[in-house]
Amino acid sequence: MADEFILETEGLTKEFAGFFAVRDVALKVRRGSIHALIGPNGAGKTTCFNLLTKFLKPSAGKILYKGQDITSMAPADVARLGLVRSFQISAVFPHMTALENVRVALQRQHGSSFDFWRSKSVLNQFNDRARELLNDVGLSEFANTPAVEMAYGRKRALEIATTLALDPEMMLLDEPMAGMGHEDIDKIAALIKRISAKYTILMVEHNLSVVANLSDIITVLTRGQVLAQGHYSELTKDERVKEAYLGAGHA
Amino acid sequence: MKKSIASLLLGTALAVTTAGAAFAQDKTVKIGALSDQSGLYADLGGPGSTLAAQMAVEDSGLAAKGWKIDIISGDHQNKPDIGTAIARQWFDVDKVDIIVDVPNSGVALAVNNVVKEKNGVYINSGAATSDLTNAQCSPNTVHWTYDTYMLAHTTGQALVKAGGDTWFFLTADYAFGAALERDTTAVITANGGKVVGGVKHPLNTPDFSSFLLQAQASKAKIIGLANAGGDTTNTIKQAAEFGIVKGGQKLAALLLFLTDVKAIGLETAQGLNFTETFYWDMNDQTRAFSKRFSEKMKNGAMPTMVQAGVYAGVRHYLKALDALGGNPHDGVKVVDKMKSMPTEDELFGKGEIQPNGRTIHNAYLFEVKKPSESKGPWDFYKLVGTVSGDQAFTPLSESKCALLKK
Amino acid sequence: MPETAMAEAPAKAATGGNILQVRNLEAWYGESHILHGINFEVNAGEVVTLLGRNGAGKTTTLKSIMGIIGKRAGSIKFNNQDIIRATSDKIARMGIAFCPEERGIFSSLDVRENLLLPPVVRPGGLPLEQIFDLFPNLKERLNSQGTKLSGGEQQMLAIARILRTGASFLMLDEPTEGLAPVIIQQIGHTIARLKKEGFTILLVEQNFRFASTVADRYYVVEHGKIIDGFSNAELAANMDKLHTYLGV
Amino acid sequence: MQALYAQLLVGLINGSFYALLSLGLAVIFGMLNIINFAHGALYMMGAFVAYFLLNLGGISYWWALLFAPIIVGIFGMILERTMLKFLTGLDHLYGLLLTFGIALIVQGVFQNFFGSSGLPYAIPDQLKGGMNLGFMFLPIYRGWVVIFSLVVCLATWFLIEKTRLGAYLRAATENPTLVRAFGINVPRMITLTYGLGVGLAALAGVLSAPINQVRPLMGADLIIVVFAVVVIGGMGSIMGSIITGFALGVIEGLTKYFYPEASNTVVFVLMVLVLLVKPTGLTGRAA
Amino acid sequence: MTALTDDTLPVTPRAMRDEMIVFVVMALLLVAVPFSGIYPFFVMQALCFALLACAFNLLIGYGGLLSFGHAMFMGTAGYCSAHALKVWALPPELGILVGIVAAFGLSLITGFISIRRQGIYFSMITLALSQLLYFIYLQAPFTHGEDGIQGIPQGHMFGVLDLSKPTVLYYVVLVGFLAGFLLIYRIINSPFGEVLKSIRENEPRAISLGYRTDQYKFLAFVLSGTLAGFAGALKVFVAQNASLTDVHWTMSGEVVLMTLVGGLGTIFGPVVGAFAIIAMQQYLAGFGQWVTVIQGSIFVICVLTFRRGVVGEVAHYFRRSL
Repeated sequence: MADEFILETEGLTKEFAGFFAVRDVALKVRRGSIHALIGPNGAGKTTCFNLLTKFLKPSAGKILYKGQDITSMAPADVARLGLVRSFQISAVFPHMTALENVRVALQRQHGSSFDFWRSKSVLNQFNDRARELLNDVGLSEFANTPAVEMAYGRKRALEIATTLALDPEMMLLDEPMAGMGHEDIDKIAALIKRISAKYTILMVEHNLSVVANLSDIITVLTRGQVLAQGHYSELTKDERVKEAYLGAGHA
Repeated sequence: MKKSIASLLLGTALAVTTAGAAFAQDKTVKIGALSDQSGLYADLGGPGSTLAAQMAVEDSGLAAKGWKIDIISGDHQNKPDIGTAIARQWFDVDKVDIIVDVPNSGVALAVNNVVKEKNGVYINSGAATSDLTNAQCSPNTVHWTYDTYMLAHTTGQALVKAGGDTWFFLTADYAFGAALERDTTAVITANGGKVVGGVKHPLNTPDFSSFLLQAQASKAKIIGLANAGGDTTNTIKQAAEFGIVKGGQKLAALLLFLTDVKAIGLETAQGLNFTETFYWDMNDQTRAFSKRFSEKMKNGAMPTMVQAGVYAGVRHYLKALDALGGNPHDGVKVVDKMKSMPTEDELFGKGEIQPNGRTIHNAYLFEVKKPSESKGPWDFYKLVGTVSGDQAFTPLSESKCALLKK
Repeated sequence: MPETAMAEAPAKAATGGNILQVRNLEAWYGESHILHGINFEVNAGEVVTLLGRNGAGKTTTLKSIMGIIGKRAGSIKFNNQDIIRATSDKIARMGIAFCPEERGIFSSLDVRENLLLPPVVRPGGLPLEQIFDLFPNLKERLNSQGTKLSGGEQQMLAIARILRTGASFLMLDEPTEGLAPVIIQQIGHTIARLKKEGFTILLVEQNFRFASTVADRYYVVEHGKIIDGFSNAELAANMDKLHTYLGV
Repeated sequence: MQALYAQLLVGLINGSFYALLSLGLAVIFGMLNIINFAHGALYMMGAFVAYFLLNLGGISYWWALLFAPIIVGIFGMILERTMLKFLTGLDHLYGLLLTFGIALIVQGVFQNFFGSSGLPYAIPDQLKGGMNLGFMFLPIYRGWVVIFSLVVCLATWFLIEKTRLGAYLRAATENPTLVRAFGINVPRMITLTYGLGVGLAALAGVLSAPINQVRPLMGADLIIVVFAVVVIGGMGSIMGSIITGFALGVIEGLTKYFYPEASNTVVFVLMVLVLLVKPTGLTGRAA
Repeated sequence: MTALTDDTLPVTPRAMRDEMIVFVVMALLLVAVPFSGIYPFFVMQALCFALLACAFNLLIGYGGLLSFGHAMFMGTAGYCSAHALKVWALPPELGILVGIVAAFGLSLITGFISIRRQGIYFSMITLALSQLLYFIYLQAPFTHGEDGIQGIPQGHMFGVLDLSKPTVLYYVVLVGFLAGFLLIYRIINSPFGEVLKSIRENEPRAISLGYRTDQYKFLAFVLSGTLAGFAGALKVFVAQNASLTDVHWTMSGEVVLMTLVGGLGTIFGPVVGAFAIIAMQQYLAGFGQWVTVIQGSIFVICVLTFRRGVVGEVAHYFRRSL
């Protein structure tokens, strides 16, 4: 059912020189949901994420996006289909202003990106939309600030605004709250909640509690394999999950 | 080197002060020695050429007749761009009247155009290209010493006549090599010899073993080297290594200078045949000149034929100025005067300048001595034969120079 | 044994038992300021665990002690010698050994070469037989390529190779990460045994259930600072607090 | 057919130089992440040092084989300590630019003092003459070059792949920070590695001195061919660069026989073809 | 890892105004040259190299790609223009066009081959390609090998401008340079330039935004190569010859040097660098090979202490983008 699930994987596997970072993962992301992929350090979350966004080539398995096999597609082309990722370390264009950061994303769909003979003032047509997006993520006053000078949490927000500018159908967020304090986490969580009204979101997170209230469904990964899947309330009762998180040792 | 810098700077300064005076007095001449001062051709031209020009000025005795003659030197670094830029600047800013030497055919031809445009005088001694007096001849240009046509006709002819009737060519794969091979081949066939094969090698090949193996396999009596500079010296060294000369084949270097032989060493170079138009140890006059020359060179080197050509050319130029009595700034006029006078000097003997600018003088076929025969650090050659100028250089009937059609 | 949060009470630390004393440690990665004044100490023979969220600064603390971070400030005293300005090779030769989170097994080296790579810096290291006794798997796989090992074996190799150098102070960064429970158990036994052998161990762990089996004391790191500290005995009492800190 | 054997052998001789030079480049690249543009200039220095040793110190070829690489290696280590060291953490391209500058300086200085035409260096008496192999007359010296450089290449391979020192080297190539944290003085190792790579270049220079003239520009054009060799082979492995070096020498030798006009270009053409088919080179890891 | 151009500054709104002011000053100075007594041939030569360096800078400074074979475009255009002018006797404007088209074609081919690798590999490949081309030109009959193409007629541009008159030639070259410079400025400040900048800043992110970054780098390569060809075609009129020097790799090295001295990724840096290096070559010509040593030393000094280049340092000091 391509309609119900926007992203599906079958037997997704990644092997690094004999070591299986991701093994036989079958994932189904429901359209319009916030789906969290969690697991302890080294569980293969980021590898899995890189496979989905094509920055790594799977050793085996298939990835279907909207029913289309994207397993061997180039990363840029996947993005063009509306499946857009973020990065763990905030991915902005440091020496460009916030507005320009967002504009670069808006510019792509417009099709003028190879126009080397026109002034970049043609890009001013995107300014309103860019400001709107910056406003959405609470950065309206930073439009003319170079990204490199912005605080960490704001960079993250800028990254999300840039991603939203592509008007994707699905967003893949890689630990959007990594390295943030409590205050920032709440803000970003609220932001994610808000944008989820329009987009499907798959996020990778390390901490269960962060995604507790945010996500509709959670897949727990350990040692490259799916351990459990379900809503937060179900998972907290699952002994295997507890063990994976809190560790073995105590009988 | 220091001297040339100083004279360059000084020359620039002087130009400002003397330019005005030049018109009044009209006996002021400035000579620009444009050469490769530190590269591939620095040893055969370079500072030695500047020295030769200076000696020519001193020997001319014109200073006593009220002439004021300055020499500046420049380094074209074997780049036509730099060569033309210097030449232009010399004419425009430094008010140079004559440019001498200019080894490296590419630079020589480029400078040729500038001199013509500026109506200066151009006495080339260092360049091999016979185009200077053929397709690209100019009323402002005199080409002294040697050219590709001469090299092909002397060495080739002499060796075929001496029984070397089968040839294999090792040819540098560009215009210069092709011209040398073509001209030499014509001479060989005309004299009843035969070219049994050849191989074109790229310029600046460090390793000739493949090509030498092919030359060896051809069993030709003579292996003709239609290349120059490092390529020639490398071929000769490696031929010795592969036992080619010991195997009975003879090498004919179509273009080789005294300094090359020095670099190769007699042990390896012995028995080589080639042509030059000047050798220091020809007669008392050449020995006297060369002794004076070498005493002034920082490494005590004997003059090469290129440097000798610069000397002879400048001497002849100054003679023409003397005959004109003044007003040295109209290049065509001066060159016409030079052409109208027979050339004669201690180094090249008697000769003439043809209407196309080609200087005609004798050429000599030499063989490199065995180490045991050599009596001094520069005692390298023994004379094998002499070819008279009219036989050695392009006959006017064959010249493609437009000046001849007048 | 100090049992209160060390951040507030540095003066209380007894210098005699301290093998490591960290004061006001600050560290930067490029332009980002990661550690904002870390204070803690480790006594000889102890196993001390740093707890905290991802990105709190635990690993950076270890790396700062090891001298492999770009810019540091403050003081780190090891055996009463300040090592804040020493290069990492000098620090290693003083007897500190580090086992990184990503394990750092060299793929172009076989297991034997990996094992023998760290040079012996002082006498007193474990002899090879004893190491093979601890990790029997390694002995069988001596000739395979380092990265051909399973995750657990790689972790064992990473620990094993720093045991023979003679270093008495070990820093282990998340040794249980991504490993199967049975392996984690084995690593727990190993650490316990190393403690018995007299090694002092500074551990970074997310898995505090595992940590609780081996640690004597804990520090909690957040935002590049030590915000809490307690002994193993106080662990149960601090459980709720810990859940908030770690967000589990 | 006989001529073909001869050409194969002759190709191997050139391959020896490619192999020694690309090997040195690979060793340096592994540790310093620098493409050493000065490699050709240091190769030339090796030949010049041999020349000076012989003409000023009366030190024979055999000792020059030992001393020239050491002297040039020390020069290289000084370069590393005084300049290259400061490029750590900067874009690789700065290393390329810096070593390019060094190459210009070294070549320029030698050109100023020794002109461009070259100085002779005699083949040592013990290796003079040649032997008739039936299909060709092989100068003994050339045979020596092939055998000696093969031995040096294999010894280098052994040093790096099979010894404890080599293990340090390989480990530091992968993760210098960690190796240093184990107590190994990595900066010193980097300096020594640069010295080793440079020494290999100088050794090639000594080997080539009796074959070619000792010229200031002898390495300038060669280094570009070696770059092409490196692009073809990739910087993946020590063995890879040795094999690629020898193989390309042979291919070039064959081209000289079958189509000499292309012998200067064949390596570059091959490079283009390899890039079109396999952009990462034959054994290479990604840049 | 610090990228080559990390030291460049963010573009502030006032930057455009600054750049405009500097441009006008530069243009006025250049227009005044024939009245100043400065030797115009020197300036013309410098202008050609400045354009070449600007074109090169488009690739390295804004695309992050260090081409070590950029002379091949200049040389190729030079040969083709020279051939067109001399053998086909085309008028100057068409001769220039032939050169540009040739450089364009060459950059399509070499770009397709070299863009597949990045970093130092890209540099080595471009270097090797230019060396390949050097040997081809050495052997090809139409280039006349070592002799080069000589005595190229300058002719009348558009039938009216007599290029053999130095002043006319000077202004034609100046107009060509300014046109090329403005085009490069426009490219940098175009929608395309914006994407290029984003790729330089953070390529994985640009990919994740859906940009096929290789295509943008390829276009930058082709633009840079074609403009370098334009510089080469102009130079034919100044030097009146086309020779192997222009395709030799040492020339490529000089272009890198000019840009590095002036400032990578700065707009005016390559111009300053080109004038500085050409002036040095001109006035230190008497020093022979020491010029090489000096050039090498400048490389070393720039890389070790002066990575922003002259203009970059000035811009950094005043916190402006130039």
